Amino acid sequence: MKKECVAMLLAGGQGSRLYVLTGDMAKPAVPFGGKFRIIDFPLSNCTNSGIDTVGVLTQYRPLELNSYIGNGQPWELDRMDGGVHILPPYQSATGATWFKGTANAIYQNIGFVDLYDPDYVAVLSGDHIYKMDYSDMLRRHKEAGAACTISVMEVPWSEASRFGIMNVDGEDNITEFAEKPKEPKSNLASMGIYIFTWQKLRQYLIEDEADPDSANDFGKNIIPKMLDAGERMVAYRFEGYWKDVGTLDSLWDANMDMLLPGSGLNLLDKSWPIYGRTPVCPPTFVGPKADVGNSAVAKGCTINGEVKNSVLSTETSVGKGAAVTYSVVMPGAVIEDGAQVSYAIIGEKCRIGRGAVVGGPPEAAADPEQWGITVLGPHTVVKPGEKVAPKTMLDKHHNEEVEA
Amino acid sequence: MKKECVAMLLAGGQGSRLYVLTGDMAKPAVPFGGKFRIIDFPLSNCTNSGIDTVGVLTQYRPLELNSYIGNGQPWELDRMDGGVHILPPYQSATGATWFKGTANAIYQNIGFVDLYDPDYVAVLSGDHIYKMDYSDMLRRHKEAGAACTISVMEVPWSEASRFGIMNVDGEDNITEFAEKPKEPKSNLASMGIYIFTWQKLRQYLIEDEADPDSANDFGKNIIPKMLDAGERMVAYRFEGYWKDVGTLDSLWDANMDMLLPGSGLNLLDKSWPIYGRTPVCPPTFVGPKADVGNSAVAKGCTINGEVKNSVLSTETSVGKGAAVTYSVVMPGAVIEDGAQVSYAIIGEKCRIGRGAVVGGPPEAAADPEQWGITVLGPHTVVKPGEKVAPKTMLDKHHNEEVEA
Amino acid sequence: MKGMHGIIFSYEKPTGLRELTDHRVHGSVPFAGDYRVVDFMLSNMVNAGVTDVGVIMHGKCQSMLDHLGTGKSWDLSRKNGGLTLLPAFAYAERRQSAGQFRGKMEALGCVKEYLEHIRQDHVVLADSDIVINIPLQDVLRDHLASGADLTAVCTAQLGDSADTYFKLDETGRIVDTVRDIHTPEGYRCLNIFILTKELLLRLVEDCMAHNQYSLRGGVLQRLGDQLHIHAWIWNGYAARIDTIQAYYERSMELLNPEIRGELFCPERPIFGKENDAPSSYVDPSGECVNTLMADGCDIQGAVKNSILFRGVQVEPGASVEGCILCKGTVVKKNAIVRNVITDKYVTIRENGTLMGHETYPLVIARGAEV
Amino acid sequence: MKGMHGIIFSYEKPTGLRELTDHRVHGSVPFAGDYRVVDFMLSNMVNAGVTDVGVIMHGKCQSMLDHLGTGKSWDLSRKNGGLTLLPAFAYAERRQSAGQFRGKMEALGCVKEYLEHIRQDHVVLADSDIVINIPLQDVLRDHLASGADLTAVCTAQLGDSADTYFKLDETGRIVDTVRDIHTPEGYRCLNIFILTKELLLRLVEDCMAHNQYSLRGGVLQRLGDQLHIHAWIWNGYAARIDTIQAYYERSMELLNPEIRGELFCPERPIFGKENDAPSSYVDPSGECVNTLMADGCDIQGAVKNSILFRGVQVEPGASVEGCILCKGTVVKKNAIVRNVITDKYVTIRENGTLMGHETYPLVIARGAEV
Repeated sequence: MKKECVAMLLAGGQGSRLYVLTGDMAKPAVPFGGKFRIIDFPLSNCTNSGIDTVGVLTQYRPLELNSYIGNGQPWELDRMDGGVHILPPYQSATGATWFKGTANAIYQNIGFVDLYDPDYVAVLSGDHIYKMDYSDMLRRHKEAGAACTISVMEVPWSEASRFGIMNVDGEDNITEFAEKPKEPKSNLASMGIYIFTWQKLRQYLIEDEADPDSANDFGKNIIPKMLDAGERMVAYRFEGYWKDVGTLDSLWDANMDMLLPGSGLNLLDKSWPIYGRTPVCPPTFVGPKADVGNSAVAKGCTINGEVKNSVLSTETSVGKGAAVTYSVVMPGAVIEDGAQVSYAIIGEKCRIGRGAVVGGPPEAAADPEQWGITVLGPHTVVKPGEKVAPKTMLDKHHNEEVEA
Repeated sequence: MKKECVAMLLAGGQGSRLYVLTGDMAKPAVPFGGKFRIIDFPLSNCTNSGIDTVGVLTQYRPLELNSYIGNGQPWELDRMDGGVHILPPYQSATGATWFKGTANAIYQNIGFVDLYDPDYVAVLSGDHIYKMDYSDMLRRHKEAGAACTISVMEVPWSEASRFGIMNVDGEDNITEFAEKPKEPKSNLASMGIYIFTWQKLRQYLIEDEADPDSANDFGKNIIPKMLDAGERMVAYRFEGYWKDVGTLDSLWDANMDMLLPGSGLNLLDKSWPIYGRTPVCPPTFVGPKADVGNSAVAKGCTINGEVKNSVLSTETSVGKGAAVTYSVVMPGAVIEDGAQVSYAIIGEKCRIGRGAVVGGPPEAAADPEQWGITVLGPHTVVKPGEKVAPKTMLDKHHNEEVEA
Repeated sequence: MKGMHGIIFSYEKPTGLRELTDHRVHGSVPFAGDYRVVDFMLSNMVNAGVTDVGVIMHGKCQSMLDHLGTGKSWDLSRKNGGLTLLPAFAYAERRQSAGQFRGKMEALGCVKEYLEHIRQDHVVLADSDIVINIPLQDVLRDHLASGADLTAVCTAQLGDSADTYFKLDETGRIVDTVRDIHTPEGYRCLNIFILTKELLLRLVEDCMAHNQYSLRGGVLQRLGDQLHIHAWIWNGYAARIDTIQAYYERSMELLNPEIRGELFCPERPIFGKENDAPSSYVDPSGECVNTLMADGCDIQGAVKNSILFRGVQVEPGASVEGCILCKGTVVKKNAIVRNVITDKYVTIRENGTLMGHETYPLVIARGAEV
Repeated sequence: MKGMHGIIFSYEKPTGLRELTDHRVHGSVPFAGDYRVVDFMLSNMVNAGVTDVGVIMHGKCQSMLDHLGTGKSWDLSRKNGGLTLLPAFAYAERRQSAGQFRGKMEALGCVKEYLEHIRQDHVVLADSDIVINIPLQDVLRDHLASGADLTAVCTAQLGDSADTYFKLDETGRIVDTVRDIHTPEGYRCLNIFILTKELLLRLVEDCMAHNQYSLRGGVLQRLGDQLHIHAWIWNGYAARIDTIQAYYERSMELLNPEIRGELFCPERPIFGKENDAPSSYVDPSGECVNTLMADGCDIQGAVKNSILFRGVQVEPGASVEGCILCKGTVVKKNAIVRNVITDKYVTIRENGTLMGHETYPLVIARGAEV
């Protein structure tokens, strides 16, 4: 039953900033890259890193996440001992308690972690796109004899003030943590990925919970407290692709990065496979008049029009004379004949009517400041010939405009 | 995706009346009959009745239940489409909502049921011991064209006033429902097992939820409202063993019934198997000096003493010269040499020290009114030579006495 | 009526599939970009509510075994029932036939104990090497309605003279079963049969007792008078994959949306083995038209009128036309490939040219580098 | 070091197990009340962290196939890796040996492609018919520490002259491998070997090239000088089940708590196939002593010094002593059974008497009614 390292995946947040796309769905269940969902990344990272016990902390509508993750089989996390477990909040004898902050979510599940009596716990975020070998980070943690290891990456100095910045000494020991510093002393940004020695973390979680003034958050409370207490905390430098896809723009960006050779996000790379649950559907058919370029296409699509610089998810279709450019099309969406979709995210099972125009390129915008990507929530229907301007968001239920 | 009938299993209640045994554990996870847990009965009934989609409604500590039910494989409920799903409460956009009553629990999961677009929904309780073919009840429901079918059984007239009583006409249409009537007009007691036509139930659930005065309970609100509205409601007569094991006494009774030929609860009956998840352990060893009689013994036990009229769960041991009579011993408990256990429920992983005496027979009680079974919570340690009187309850953590 | 049990026959037969059956039986030949042939019959059964399927294994079964795995992909990984592998000829003393598969009745005789434990009332027998999407529950319903002892699925689309043909009377009853006739006529047998478990057991015993190995000879012909054998006529798509020519034509037909729509109708999905390939990528310089393409492909060259299995790579400057490229095929830079079938993990070298003809496509064996 | 891969050999061999191997290979013989023999080696591997196991199937493999199922019981039901069935001799053209299993190296040669795809660095080879609970991770650790090419597990407990024996030098290196010696001496080979994947592939190729079929002859003896072959000595419980006498004695030994404690040590659990039997029931009139008893038994008569598998029924007045009763055996009223081994689903009739002797126990074949 004992495990060396257990992963706790913070999938809690309803994607408030992704709201138009997620509705009631938990953010990590949002489709990504044509075939995957965001949560496939951290789960696959766990599997590939040899971590076979994962707790997924959620409180918003676990149903979709539950049925997506199921018994964990796609990620080889259907284990007799360990495996993946969804951990919703529960009612204790003393009453209902929702997770307060990220640290509180782990605190409430100390019992789960203790079941496996791990030496270390990896705390991961459910909405990052990256491929990372946690076993390498764990080795760094063990070699340093650290209480906490934080994964960091170098960001351009000019952007450092937008991140949580770690100041380190010559051996990459963390000496200071500054949340969005005006004058950053380092360009090492925290990626929100932590490995803790469990007995240390356990103690800090209990202390933190007892502190009524704490927001019970890793970044705001636990990490600063550990630093103050002089715990050994080290930085683990990560090189490679990493992106927080917590906003619609960053979600679109990350999809586009996937198409960009050299972005570091190469899904065809077989050395670090990403696993996912895919629907049953036949291969994609690219029609005689189709014109596909620089695009990722999942199974079950029918393409008879133009698809350029775009990501088509499973079972989407693009009609004759239709054009999809610089867009992300989510599963089951239908782009009818002659429709034009550009710089847009089209939610699951949307229908874009014949000749409709959704979104538009920045070049064509009257006021470039007011330009942005267009987002349609799931099941949105755009009528034939209708125009949906750039930066518009259409809500899934009522097809009303929601200001971004 | 469409299913004819989906089962919703109300496993919500923390076993308050079983508290000493359950602690934080959901009641349906309490062991029963040596090898099973209570929830194995309704789940196996579903499987054997051809219902392959089951929602388990819980709000107290889903962790044990989650890890026990897992992917549903022991009950063949690990299906690509359907299967068993734990449904804890979730936080909606408008805030957290715990299940209020039994009807509210289903109301909150209308979305789950709608996923399968069923014609019928079976509403089951998680803490009944019985073997029942729901497909037979469903046939009755369909033939009668009912909105609701309630499973009933004849109880002795003298006890009828302790039950919810259904008054029926000559064709077993329910004409009236009386909760614990002083002067019962019938001896047909509701077993708390319902089949509803889903579209009807759905409508009543929504109406009931809108009623601020409702307790959102099936027995108190939904059934009376449907009767008042003149819906067609029929009784389904069940013959066979059925017991609500919501109290410690009834739990003990049901275990004893299992040992009683002719009680109707015959676990060796192969025509209606009960499935469960069992730990990995070798066969039981019955030692050269053991004396076992009228007892059920699960795998992994070592018996060197006397075991009479008792139920030994997996991996328990009974030492030399020890005697266990009229008792239920839960998994992993150890009865050391010379200890005497009678008329008791011994919780999981208890240790009864050498020569200790736990419980006693009613004959020996000074005041028979004050006699009762003795219950030890999980992990309780009784010191060598210690005596635990009849009707005592020892709490799991602190070994303090808790009055029944 | 307690449902239907499935039996699928997977065996080595005289093959016109050349290199494609070097390492496998007909049923595990890759087809339609993302499937093995056996997936179709397995899916038919699963879609008709069949929960228990026995697969009679014979010959080069490693590839079939690996493909079937635990049966999870077809929801047939069950505690009770589910997928059962039946190595009918594994017992040395039963190898009188020196490893040849002499007929279905002999094979069933070898697994008689399994048949006796079937939990369902009816059994559907089918070959593993037919590509079809057929509503087997309708066949069962009509079987029950007709009161027949045995129902055989057949088609009015004639095949070649080696096929089995039925002559029907006006009620749809099969009155004669013939084979090796010079000019095919009547209805062609599709080797899908429904009967009760009880009759199946009786027939197996009777055939064993009379040294009858084959279902056609031992049952359809020998007992055609005594049994009421009914025809169920299916005029939809049904492809038996037994020659390279048929394999190529039947594959290319799938580029026709109507045929594809029939074979992959949404109400009866075809379940293939799950995989972890990411989406396919088509490069800006890639040109990909009139092509069926599975996951994980990387298309940087030109592809036309082709079927690409999972993980195919077409490098820049390469040109692929009229080809079927199985899993992991790599077409290197500037190679030109026309009317070629590549088995798994074939590499076509840089600047290479491989030209088959529509009527005689080239087949490249698994793992070859040409 | 990327872990260890398991290969288990399950094959038909000349048998002293009489009726117990009528329908199965040695590895799937029921043992210890709730297991098949192969469960022990599978559990050893799983307990040592092995995630991928290939089982070489040969001969009467239906029972083994049914038992292994999806591998779920051993946590070997995986998308990648897990349990793989290897019907090494399924290819007709490889049946030069007419169905006989001539040696492990030949068998491995038939599945060379599988071996090439092994994901781990090391491979443990073992027979399916040995009952042992051995820490294979320790064997691997010592293999690495010794720098040996090949490590062979052996025991100082001598067996009979047909066994293979090693002669060791003072460093533990095996300097000679012998067989068919008149007086056994040295260390008896337990047929468990660890080596690198790379060396295994090399040895398989070398043996194929030199017409060597067996591991003993082709590797241990022929290459004993060139390879550093190291012994790992295990003096714990290890039972090979190859004769009825051994089967009976090794079973009865399990009534000894020490031996049972060694074989079923909690730190290395033995995984058997899960089942849905309820608890066993012992009637007030039943008397059950010194007996190992699985689930689902119904004991109404007297049982002494016996091993009862799942679902055994002993009716009132019956008396069972010194017996091994396999799954579903029914001993009817007033029957008397002594020193009898019943295979699955045997029925002993009312008032019947069956007496074997400790040194020659009676064996009743599966399903018999006596």
